[in-house]
Formats: sequence, C-alpha cells, structure tokens
Amino acid sequence: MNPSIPLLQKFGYRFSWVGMIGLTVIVFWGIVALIAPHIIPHPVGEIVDEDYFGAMSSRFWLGSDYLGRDMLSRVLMGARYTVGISLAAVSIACFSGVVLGMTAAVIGGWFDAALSRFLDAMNSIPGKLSGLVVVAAVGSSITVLIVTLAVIYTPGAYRFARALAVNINTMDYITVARTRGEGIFYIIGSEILPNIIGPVLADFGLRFVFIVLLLSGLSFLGLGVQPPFADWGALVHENVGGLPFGAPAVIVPSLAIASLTISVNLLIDNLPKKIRDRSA
Amino acid sequence: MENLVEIRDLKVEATTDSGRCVDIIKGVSLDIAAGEIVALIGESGSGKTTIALTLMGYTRSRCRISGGSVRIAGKDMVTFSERERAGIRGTKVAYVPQSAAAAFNPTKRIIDQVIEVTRIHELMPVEQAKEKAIELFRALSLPDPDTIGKRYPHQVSGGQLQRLSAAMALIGAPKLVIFDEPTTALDVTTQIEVLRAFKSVMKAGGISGVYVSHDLAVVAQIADRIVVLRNGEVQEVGTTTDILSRARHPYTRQLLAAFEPRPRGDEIVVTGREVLLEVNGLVAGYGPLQADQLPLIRAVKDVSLTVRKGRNLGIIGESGCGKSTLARTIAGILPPSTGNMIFENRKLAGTVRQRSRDQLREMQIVFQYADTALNPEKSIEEILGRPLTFYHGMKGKKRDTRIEQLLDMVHLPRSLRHRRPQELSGGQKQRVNFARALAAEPKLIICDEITSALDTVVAAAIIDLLKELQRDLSLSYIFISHDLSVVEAICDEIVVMYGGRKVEEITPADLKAPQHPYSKLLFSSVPKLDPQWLDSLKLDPELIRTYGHG
Amino acid sequence: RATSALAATPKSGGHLKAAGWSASTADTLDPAKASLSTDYVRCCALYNRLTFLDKSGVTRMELAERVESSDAKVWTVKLRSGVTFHDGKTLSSQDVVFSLMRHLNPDVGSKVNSIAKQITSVRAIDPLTAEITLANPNADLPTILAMHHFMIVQDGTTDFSKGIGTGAFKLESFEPGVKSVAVKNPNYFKSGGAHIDSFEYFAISDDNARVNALLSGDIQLAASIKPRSMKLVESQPGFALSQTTSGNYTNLNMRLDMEPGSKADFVAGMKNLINREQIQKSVMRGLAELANDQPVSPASIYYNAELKPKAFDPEKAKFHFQKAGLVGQSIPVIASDAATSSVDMATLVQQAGAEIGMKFDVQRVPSDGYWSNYWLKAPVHFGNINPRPTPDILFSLLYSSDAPWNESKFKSTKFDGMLVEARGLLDQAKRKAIYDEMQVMISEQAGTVIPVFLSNVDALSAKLKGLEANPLGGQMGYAFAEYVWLDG
Amino acid sequence: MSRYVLDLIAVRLLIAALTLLIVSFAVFFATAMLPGDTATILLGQAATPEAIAGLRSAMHLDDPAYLRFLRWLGGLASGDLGTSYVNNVPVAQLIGGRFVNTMRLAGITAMFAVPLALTLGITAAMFRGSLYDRSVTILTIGVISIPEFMVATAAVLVFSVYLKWLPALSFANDVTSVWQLLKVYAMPVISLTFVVAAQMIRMTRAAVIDTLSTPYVETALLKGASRPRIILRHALPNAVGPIVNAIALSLSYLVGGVIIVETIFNYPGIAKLMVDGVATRDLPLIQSCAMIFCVGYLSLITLADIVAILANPRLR
Ligand SMILES: Nc1ncnc2c1ncn2[C@@H]1O[C@H](COP(=O)(O)OP(=O)(O)OP(=O)(O)O)[C@@H](O)[C@H]1O
Ligand SMILES: Nc1ncnc2c1ncn2[C@@H]1O[C@H](COP(=O)(O)OP(=O)(O)OP(=O)(O)O)[C@@H](O)[C@H]1O
Ligand SMILES: [Mg+2]
Ligand SMILES: [Mg+2]
Ligand code: NI
Repeated sequence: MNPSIPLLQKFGYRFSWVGMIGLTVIVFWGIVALIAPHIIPHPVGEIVDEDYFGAMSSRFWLGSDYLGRDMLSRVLMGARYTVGISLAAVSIACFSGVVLGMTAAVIGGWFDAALSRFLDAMNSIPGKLSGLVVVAAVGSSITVLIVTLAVIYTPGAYRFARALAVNINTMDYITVARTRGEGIFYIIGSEILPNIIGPVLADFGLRFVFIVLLLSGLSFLGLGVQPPFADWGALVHENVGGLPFGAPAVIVPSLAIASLTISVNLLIDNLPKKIRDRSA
Repeated sequence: MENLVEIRDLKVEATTDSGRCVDIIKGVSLDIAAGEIVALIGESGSGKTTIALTLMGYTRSRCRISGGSVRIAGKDMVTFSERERAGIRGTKVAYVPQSAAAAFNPTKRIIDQVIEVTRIHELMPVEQAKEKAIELFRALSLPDPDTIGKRYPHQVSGGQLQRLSAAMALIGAPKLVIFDEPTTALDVTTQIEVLRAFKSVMKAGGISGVYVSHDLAVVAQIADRIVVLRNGEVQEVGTTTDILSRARHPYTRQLLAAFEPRPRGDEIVVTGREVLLEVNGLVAGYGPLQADQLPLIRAVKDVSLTVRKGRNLGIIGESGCGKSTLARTIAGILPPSTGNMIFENRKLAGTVRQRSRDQLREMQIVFQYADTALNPEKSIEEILGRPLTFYHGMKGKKRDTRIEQLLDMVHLPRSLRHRRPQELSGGQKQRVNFARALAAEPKLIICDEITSALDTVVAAAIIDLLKELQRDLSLSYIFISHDLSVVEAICDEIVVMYGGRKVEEITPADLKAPQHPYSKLLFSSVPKLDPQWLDSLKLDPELIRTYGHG
Repeated sequence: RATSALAATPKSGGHLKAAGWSASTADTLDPAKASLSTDYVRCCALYNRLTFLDKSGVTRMELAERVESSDAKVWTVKLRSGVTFHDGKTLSSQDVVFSLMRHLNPDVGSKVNSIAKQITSVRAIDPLTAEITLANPNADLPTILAMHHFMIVQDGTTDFSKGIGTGAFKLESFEPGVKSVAVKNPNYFKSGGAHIDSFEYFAISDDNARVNALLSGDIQLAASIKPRSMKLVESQPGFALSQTTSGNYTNLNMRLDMEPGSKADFVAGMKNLINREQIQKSVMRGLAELANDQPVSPASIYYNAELKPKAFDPEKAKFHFQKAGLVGQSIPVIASDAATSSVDMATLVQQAGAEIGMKFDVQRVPSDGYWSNYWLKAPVHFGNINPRPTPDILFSLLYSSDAPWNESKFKSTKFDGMLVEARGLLDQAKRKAIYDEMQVMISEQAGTVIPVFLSNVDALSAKLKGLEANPLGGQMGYAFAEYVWLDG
Repeated sequence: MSRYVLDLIAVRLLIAALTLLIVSFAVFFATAMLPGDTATILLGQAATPEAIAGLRSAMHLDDPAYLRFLRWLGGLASGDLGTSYVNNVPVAQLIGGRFVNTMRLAGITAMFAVPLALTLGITAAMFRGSLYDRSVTILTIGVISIPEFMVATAAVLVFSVYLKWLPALSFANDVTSVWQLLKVYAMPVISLTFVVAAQMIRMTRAAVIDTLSTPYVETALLKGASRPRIILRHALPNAVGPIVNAIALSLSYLVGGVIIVETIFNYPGIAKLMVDGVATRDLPLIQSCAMIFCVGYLSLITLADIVAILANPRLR
C-alpha cells in the first residue's frame, strides 16, 4: 500500500509521498518566484565574472553565464517568468478550452460543429509558427506571450475536454438536470465538470510541459521575455554554447525546467484523495 | 470425498479507502455434490458474487481471501498459485457473468470469444472447438447456430447473449458452472427461454452449478438446493421445496413474503377523477427525419393515454417495445413528431426548453438505472438539495431540514446525506433517485423500471413506499415495468405495448383475462414460486412464433 | 594560425563544403539583390567584378584591365580580352553597360541603388571599352566598382537562377534556402583557376550547430562563429580560426530630431555611459577593436588615429542626464538579434544606467522585419553597418544631410560641403585631411555611439589552406572559394 | 469498408475543405497584420521609399493584399499553389522536394516512436503502480521537458563531435544506402522521438488502464487467460480509439512543428520553409505551407477516426 501522510489522513485525505514531493518542489519554485528580487545576490544584468561559462564556485554558486553574469541570480529570477507565464498561459488555455469543450458538448448541433471546425483549423497550424507570427506582428511582451501561448493551446484542451464531456453528456443525470430546467452554466459547472476534472487535470499537466517547452522554443526563435531577464528556456538557449564544457549555465536551467514539469505532473497524478468508505 | 465443492469457513476481507480491513464474507461453509445445482440468494450486497468468485480462486480488486478453504475436486483454490488457478479456470470451473452484454468483448466476434477457453488451455484444435460451439448453440436453442458465432456481440439480443455466454462457459467441459444472476436483466418472455435452455444443458451434461439470484421464483425453477445469504453469512440452507414451503429463518420468510403478489387494494381514497395528463396520437422516435416529417426509427407509434389525478397508470411490454421512449417523450426529453399532450388543462410543449418551470416541476421522471441517474461526484445532500433550491429557493437551515424530511420519507438514514452514490446499495440509490423527484413536489411522477434491478425485498419495500407517499401527497404515477406483479401491485390501469403500439388497456379487474394475445403471452410468462412451474408451463406455440424472439 | 599555411603550394582537387549563417528562400544569384553573406559568397564564386580589393585594401583590377579618368567624372573602363561566360559567350563592354545600368532601374530592387545613382550614363565605346559618366566627380569609383553588387552579368539576363557569369565556378545546382553546388570552371580567365574541383555552400543558422558541423568533419569551414565558440574550436585539434577586423560595427543611434535625442546632453551622456572596454572584453570576448563613434575603421588608410575613444564615465554621464532633466525617466532602447550583439550591449547600458539612476527600457524586438520597422525609425535604437570600401560611401550613405540611412538624422551643411569637396579630389593627402576632420565632426556631433568594430572569426578545418583576411569581410571578403585549397 | 465509413469520409472531405478555407483566411489576416511586405523585407537596410515603390511594382505587389489573396485562392481551386513573390519560382516547386523530406523524416520518426511509445505505454499499464510504471512516467515527463534544441545539440556533441559516429547534418539527398539512411536520420529521429513519444505513452497507458477495469477483461481472466493475452487480445483492441487519436495528434506535430530540429540538423523541410515565408511575407508560400499543415493534420485526425471506427464493430 501507499505510504501516506498521517496528518492529512486526519482530515479524511490520503496523499502519497510522491505527490507530496511534487507539491514541495512546486511550492519551492513558487516562493522563489515571489521573493526572487529580494534574494538574488547580483542584479541579473550585471557582468560580475571576468570569465564566461564559469564553473560553480563559492562566489558564484551556479557559475556564470555567457557574458559572465551570475547564474544563480538569473535562474532565481527566471523562475518568475517560467512559473508565471507558463502557469498563467496553461490556466487560461485549459480554462477556456474546457469551458468551450463542455459547452459545445452540451449544446451540440451547429454550435458544436462550427466551434469544432474553427478550433480544428486553429490547431492545424503549428504552434511555433503561430507564435512566431503573432509575436512578430504585435511585439513581445509578457501579456502577449501569455495570450499567445494560451490561444495556441486552447484548441487542444477543447478537443480533449469535449471528447470527455460528450460521454458524460449522455448520462441520465444530465438528462435529469435538463428536465429540471437547469441552465447551461449549472450543467457544465456542477454536473459535468466534477466528472471530468481528473483527466482534465492530467491534460493540464502535460499541456503545462508543452507550454514551458514552447516558451523556450520561442526564445530559440528570438522571441520571448525581454532582457536582461530571461525565462529558463531562454537561459538554456542563450547558454547552450556552454554545453561542450558542461557549464552549469546550461545544465542548471535545464534541471530547473525538468524539476518543475515533473513535479507538476507528479502532483497531478497523486492528488490528495478524499477517503471514502463504502461500508463506513 | 463425494462432494465436488467443499467450502469451509471461508472469509473474505476487503481493504477500504482508508486502509481499514472489513470482512465481507464471514465464515461461510458450503458443499455442492456432483451434478447438483445450488442457488445462492440474498439481497444486494450480501456476498453472493463474492462467494461465487472464490470458487475460481478470484476476488475483486482490493479484496482477498483471508481464511478458510475452497476445495474443488479435492484441490484447494486458496493455496494455489496464480498459474495453477489459471489452469483450472474455464476447464474445471466456469463463470457466466451477471451482464453478458458487458462480459463480451465488443471488438471480437462471438465465436472467437466462445472458443477462447479451448485455445488458452489448448484443449482441442480450432475447427473442432468451433463444431463443439455450434453444438452448444443448438443445445441452448439459439437461432442460426451455424452462423450466429460470426456476429459481433452488439448484433444479437440480450437473451441470446446470455445464452452465448453460457456456451462460452460450457465449451471447456467444466465440472462446475457459476451463473451470476443471468436473467435479471431480461424480460419475462425471454427469461423463460433462457432458463429452459440452461436447465436442459445442465441436466444433459450432469454438470454442477451455482446459481446466483435475488429472485426466488426463478431460483425455484432451476435449483436443487438453496442457500440464503445475508451480510456475508449463511442464514439458511435447504432443498428447494423445503425452503419454499418450510422456511425457518425469519429472513427467508421475509423474502418469501415479499414475493406474494399484493394487488392494489381499494384502501386509497380517491378524491377526484379529473384528468391530469392526456396524451393523444403520440409518435416519436430516433434518427433523421424522413420525407413525411417522421423520424427514421419510430419507437412510439400513435399512442394515446390518460392519467387521472390520484390514479396510477402502468405500462408494460417487452424490452425494446418503446416504453422508455414514451416516458421520455412525455417528460419532454425527446420531442414528439406528432401528437399533443395536455397537462393540468394546459397544452404541454414538446421540449423541456419550451415548458414553464412549474410544468417541469409538476412532472418528474425517475430513471431505470439509479447508477447513471445520480451524479457520482455529488453527495446525496447536494443531489437532493438542488431541486429544493432550484424550484423552491430553499437555502441553509430550511433546506437541511427538508433534506432530512425527504430522507425520512424514503426510509433512508439521515447519516447517508454526506455519502456519494457509489457508497450506497442499489436499493438505496433508487430511493435517493425517488426522493429527488419528490423534492420537486410534483403532481405526476414517471417511474421507468425503477424496481427491475432490485431484489424482491427491496422492490416490495419501494412499492410500499410509493403507495404510502401517494396517500400522503396525493400523487399520480406512470409506472413502467416489464414485471407484471409489480405493476399489478400499484396501478389502476395498465397499458400493454408491443412494437411501439398500445395493444391493450386493462384495468386490474380484467387482469386475469387479458384480451390481446400478446398480453396473454406476457402474463403467462411470469414465474411462479412453484418449482414445477417451468416444466409444466405450456405456451401456445402460435403465440411464441408471433411474439417471441428466439 | 591560418597564415602559417601561406607558404605552402596550392593543391588541386577536392570537394569543399562550407557553411554560412543565414539562408532563406530569398537567396538569390542576382548580384544586385544579394543581401545575405551566403549570396555574396555564391556570387563571388560565379561572377567577377571589374575591380576588387586585396587583403591590404588596395584596389586591383579583375575583369577590367584599366579604370581611368582625368577628372574623376568621366571614366574609361578597358576590359580584359578573351574572357568568356560559362555559356561560352565572350565578355564585352555591352555586358558592363547592362550590369551597371540595371542598378538604376527601380524594378531590379538593387541594394546599391543609392550609390549607383551618381552614375549618369554608361556607354560602350568598343567591344572592350566602356565609358562611365558620373553626376559629380568621384575619385573612388574604382573602389566602388569592387563592391559585390557591381558584379558583371551577361547583357539582357533576367533569370539569374542559372548563375551564368565569368567566375571560377560554374553552377551545378541551386536551391534557395537549401544549398548550392558549383564545379570548377575549366575556362576561367585567370591562370590556374580555382584549386578545388567543386564547392558546396549552404547556411546553418544556429551558431552551435555550425561549429559542431565543422568539428564533426561535415564541413571544412564555418563562417562567422560567435566569440564564445572559439574556446571549443581551439580545444580541438585539427582546426583553425581566421580573424578579420573589417569595418563592421553595431551602433546605438539616438535620433536628433526626436526626444530624447534632441537634447544634446542626452547624446553626450550616452557617449560617456557606454563602456567600450567591457563590450570589447565581455560581450565580444576580445574580438573587437575599440571605436570612437565614427564609421571609418582602423584598417582604412583614411582612419583618424588622433581621435581617441571616449572614456567610460558614469559620473559625467549622470551630470549630462541631470542637465537634460532625464534622470528617473524611462527611456526605451530598441535592440534586436538582427543587429549583432545589440541585445547584450543594450543590457550593459541598462545596467550602467541603473547605477546612476537612469532607467533604460530595453526592448528586444524580433529580427524579422527589424530593418524596415525599427531601424532609422525608433528614437533610440541599434543599427548594424557592414563594411564599405571608402569613407565617401560611408559618409554619403550614413551622415550627409540627404543620406538614405542617416541613422541619427545628423544634418550639417558644412559636412555636406566637405564631402563633395573630398570626393572630387584625386590627391590622397588632401582628402585624408578633410576626412580626418569629418570623422571628428561625426564623433562629436552625430547621435551615434559606435563602441567597437567587430571582428569576424571564421572557423576552419586545418586542411583548408589559403584563406586570408580581407577588409571587405569574413571568408576572404566572401571570395574564398576561388583561392583556397584542400590539403590532405 | 461499409457505407458508414464512406459517408464519414465524404462528410470529412467537405468539412476539410471548409476548415482549409478558414485556415487560409486566418493565415491571410495574420500575415496582413505583420509589419512590412516582401519588398521592404527584401530590400532590408536598402529600403528607401523609391526603391520600395520600384520593387513593389516590379513584383506586382501594388494590388491590395486581399485581391492577391483571392487570386491565390482562385488558383488553388484549380490546383495551382501560386508563385513565390520572393524568387518567382512556382511554390509547388519550392515545396516539392522539401515536402518529401518532411514526410520522410516524419515517417521514419513515426516508425520508430510509435512502436516504442506503444510498448512503453502498454507495459506501464500492465504493471500499473509498480516501480517500472513510475519510472516510465517520470522519465517521459523529464525527457519532454528538456528543450528540443538542448537534446539535439547534446546529441550532436556526443555522437558527431566526440564519437564521430554520425554526421552532424542531415541532408536528406545524400542518402544512398540503408545504412547511410540510418546514420543520417538517427539524431533527428531521436530528438523528435523525445518530443512526441511522451504524449503517446501517457495516452496509451491511460486508455489501456481504462479498458483493464471492464467486465470483459475480468471474463477473460476468469477463462484462465494469461496477462499478455488479456492485454493484447482484450484490452488493446478496445483502447485503439484514444490511442490512435493520440498518435495522430503527435504525428501532426511532426509535419509542421519541427522547425528547431530542422534548424539544428540543417534538414530542408517545410517547417523552415514556412518560417522563411513568414520572414519574407511571401503570401503564396505561407498559405501553401499552412494548407499542407492543415491537410496533414486533418487527414491524420480523420484517419484516426476511421481506424477507431474500423476497430469498433459497433460503429462499423
Ligand atoms: N472493494 C471493496 N471494498 C469494500 N467492500 C467491498 C468491495 N467489494 C465488495 N465489497 C462489499 O462486499 C459485499 C458483497 O458484495 P457482492 O458483490 O458479493 O454482493 P452481491 O450479493 O453479489 O450483490 P448484488 O446482488 O448487488 O450483485 C458488499 O457489501 C460490498 O459492499
Ligand atoms: N437513441 C436511440 N437511437 C435509435 N434508436 C433508439 C434509441 N433509443 C432507443 N432506440 C430504439 O427504440 C426502440 C424503443 O426503445 P425503448 O428504450 O423505448 O424501449 P423499452 O421499451 O424502454 O425497452 P427496455 O425494456 O429494454 O428498457 C428500441 O427498438 C430501441 O432500439
Ligand atoms: Mg453480485
Ligand atoms: Mg427502457
Ligand atoms: Ni426482475
């Protein structure tokens, strides 16, 4: 059996240690994102090292980057952008995708058909390309990035949620709610959503990874957060020249990304479960 | 060692969500002789399926055998390794599941699934296995035995599928076959055919059987001995005749009593005879509209009926005759193609959307499957509370009180309010389902087969409840069922449907003498508690040819 | 290291694979339209110019035998005889007329249209003599003709996809945005012709990928690598670097006709705030020479060595900003990957500004469309200027009042007058005196900060010999294919 | 194939045409939003107003954009993809070879990634909750969360620069033997597999687990069937629908989403072509590439639906 956390058990929840680890890492990065400006040892833009791609040392815990800037400071500040932008974008994408998907499933008919075709059309254009076009057209700012990433990933979330909701929509309890005369918002919010939330969250986790990746992909194509700041993906990219030397400047942000995405998925796969006893 | 099966002090425990262990079978002992058929009966959740499955050395996930022994032909299934058990499954002991429809893999042809046992255990060459399967199909009086195997599960009827799953169990020539409620989901006319087929095949092969059911009348036709279970314990064991005629245990008596038909007495004080609902020339169905503005599949064809205040209308007919479709049309879920409805002297629009909130409130529908009619993610409190808030704007304390009243009304403990549907038994779920309809304070409740999935005790309790509530709240019911005794017990008028049409309308007084031939067939197919009933039953072959569906 | 191979005798044969850094479907073999270095390299392999610049910046004759004038206004070009195009046709003065005049036709979309405008007519005098008439005297014409765009193509050519020229290589295949393959031209007019048998050229836009392709042996030359990749190349045996400091620079422009550049103190402050040493050391890792806010590079004979770079002096900068009343105000600075290293430079300025209370809002914009949308337009932005062979071209393109690319909108009638005066002078010493003064004027008055001249580093396999630096740019002024050979 | 499937294909074709139309309009508006046009971009730093005007008229870019777009759309109806603004080459010719390259890379990656992902997904489901299952989950997430360019660059460093086993570049046209094909494609395929496998693994695992709890799987178990038999014969055929859907979605990424891999391995495919098109505002090229991506996506999705239907006798 799964070892679980006794404290939560008291409140009627079971929470596996794997999920706990995930949560801890996420909370850690969340806190870092919040307090980063106050704890960074050097300003992110300042060149403090004579050398570049410096190794870890007591002065620069995580070495220095391609310009000789302090990597620790840059990674800590990068958390703000990666965590902030990705989380915001994935939340918007999943929220709108799921709401639209459920609505389409419930309303059906031409609304469903039109929306599905439209979003299919959007989905068929590769994300990096639409990102490229949008950012080239309206410039790069945090808001633009969030909205663009969200728009790119909405159709996918829609497709996924709609498929789930269509199944739920055939259940009798939805019919019951309808014959009661309930409105669409009650039906999607209170009847359908609780039944698809599990897979939707799992999808959220995967989509989060994709958004972090796309963000770094955009920085590869020269778009993204404004200097001197950089998200982790951009940090990896700008320092990828240090790879042959095994520079921490490229390894550390990669690890940071992996730690965050893995944790989000571990947490989602191991969310606290309410303990329900059939015979209790 | 003369008994084929010897179960000694069997204990099965389950691990609950919180990691607690609960005993679900508490020391059951049981013998089955070679060639004997033993029935396990008892209410839902009494452990019938669990015991039956231990005979194959199998328990559902999160359960395990915690003590005792299950010996089959001298070998203890409990101590066997998983590999040894697999060797016995299908060859020595075989299982006919409760719902054949779910037990067949929808993507594979029937014949491949039927002969799979022979391939797994390498019993015989494929060709030979197929021939044997066809023989079995014939023995089980399946139509087109040579070709039926080439079909997919969804291409045959429920009754046929149930017999096919028996063939699947019999192909490995097992010594013991376990039938888990094989006829519960079938209508009476089909049930007879299936029971007959089972009985003759078992007799012919001298096979032992375990027959799990909640229906005493069915069990009476097929079993040599009956084991009565409750809460994972054996209450009483005896030969079929003994149990039926000389039951000692009070619970057994209760089961028997519940089976006694209790026709609707005249104790109901009917205040008026005004018309509540009038339905005229209703046509409804599924699929795209045809040139004549009617749907492709017409499930309800020109049905008219009247429900009066304080009186109940029963609708019976075989599976697929359009009962549910009619109910859904009246409830506004499925818009009618033609015909009109008048409710409380006002015209009733075809769809829910066009009906007023009051009209919706005054007519409630209770679905057949409580499992799918209750949202698994909501607590009982939320389920019952929503119509209260929605129709009556109740909140907070007032709503809580009312929820408790409703739970009292349907005889459910108040402590249940925080549970979720999957934590309730079938009967409890159906009561919640019904309480939700009551919460709206309706004038008419359409009950679509609400007792079909329940055991007789619980079903009888629900019928009593309906009657009681009708007295207190002056309701009317439309009561849909394939089970004649239930309809008889509660309805003032009965409509018999066949193939989407209303073939006859009868009052309980004429019950014993229906006019329409189909009604006659239907009425005569209801099993009796008499063990000889099935063997002595002679149905008009002409009727069967016209209305049966082999 | 590249120079050590010079003494060796060239070997014939072999297939050379080399990679530049940018390519797109816009790749062209039309010299007039050439815009990317890849285009230059291909054109140099396929065509010839009338003149070219050698490694020390001296103008030499190529297709022309002589380019002469008595007044610097009417020039006579005498062509070499017996030069044939790849398709067998003989080069004639008519081809020269066509090749030069097409730059004046707006339909051609020539990149040197504005320079070509000083040509009023080109006439064929006889099959091997052409006469070029200029609007105003310009003693630099022979050098101007050495620009890559003025390659000689065949008279009447409209379809350039065949790449028919007089060059050392004949085109075998060309896919825009993918690659080109050319084989040695056996009838090349220069004795000996090219050393290598065939030449494959393409672009790898990712810097690390380009270096890795070289190190793995897939290519023999990776053009223009980043300073940071040098360490890796140096650490591997069998590879060499070739460094060229030409006149290429990335500059910060402050438009003098707009806030905040219209405040003289802002411009002065910025010139003090830019840390040239740090740019040279940290951003360019030493691959740069300090510059002094004017465009003539130290490699040029006209370079004013007296003019010293301004010192990094935040206090003085602060004084100027305070005087301009700009402290505390947020000033947008536009940078882009399109202008080499501009983002890093901007970050340095931003950091230095932060220390004296100046807030610079660095906006990195996409490279895509940078030149048409931001460059010359934004109040404070970065530019990147490729080397030009003469001060006259630089000044008239970038600093005269009517210059098409007057980045800071610098206007001075005195400057304009001096430009015209120097242009007509055939006496080099007199011109240098005038150019010296003009360099001082730009450095003091224009709204441009030119912190450093960027070096170009090409990485190559040690087997590739004969590559020399050239003031026109990396890859031997883009013309290496004709001169290099493969050893072993 | 039954009438149902044929009907479905017919309807899908109609819908596809409609979707393509929507996409082309969307792409048109997006392109129109981009600053600058082909003339200004081509001239770059040399873009003086007269030069721009001249080039524009020479390239016939004077007409309003929507007119040019409608003309292109008209041409498309007759199968003509138009002519590139930038180099006057028919778009079909520009795309031709690169399209083949893209399909080849996608095909080889699919041949490699799909079986791998299915095996991992199915085995993870089989041993659900085990250490193996957990490692597969963490590894797949870990692997996709490392940026593509990092994976690709690291692979090149190791296999090309240090070990010198594989070429750093993948020019598709140099291939003459199978061995060479393997060598040339090894690294791009590995990098792409990293990217696309995760989603397929997760979906496969989830779908198989879903079917493992069905009564017919229990029936098979009670027939004495072995674990592999249960998974392969009973669970898998019923999980085909969601699995092929996930495969289709992942593969559609291989058609248009591989810019980074194309860039790093200098592989001439259409993703890079479209980026070029965007950079030069080459409307016919952009549109044609978008059409290809859209057709690729739609055919994959439709194919997935058809496979799902064929796998389910109830829908056949
Ligand atoms: N995994 C489990 N955890 C806890 N309790 C369980 C679990 N599985 C079954 N039970 C309990 O075991 C008891 C016996 O269940 P079983 O399925 O054998 O009943 P049954 O008599 O076949 O009922 P039915 O007529 O509804 O099929 C029930 O009370 C049920 O609640
Ligand atoms: N959604 C649907 N689409 C097409 N046909 C349907 C649909 N639902 C039911 N039918 C068909 O309509 C007919 C009547 O079905 P209905 O559900 O009303 O039967 P029923 O009398 O309630 O049967 P049962 O006793 O099995 O519940 C059947 O032949 C059925 O196959
Ligand atoms: Mg059971
Ligand atoms: Mg029904
Ligand atoms: Ni029944």
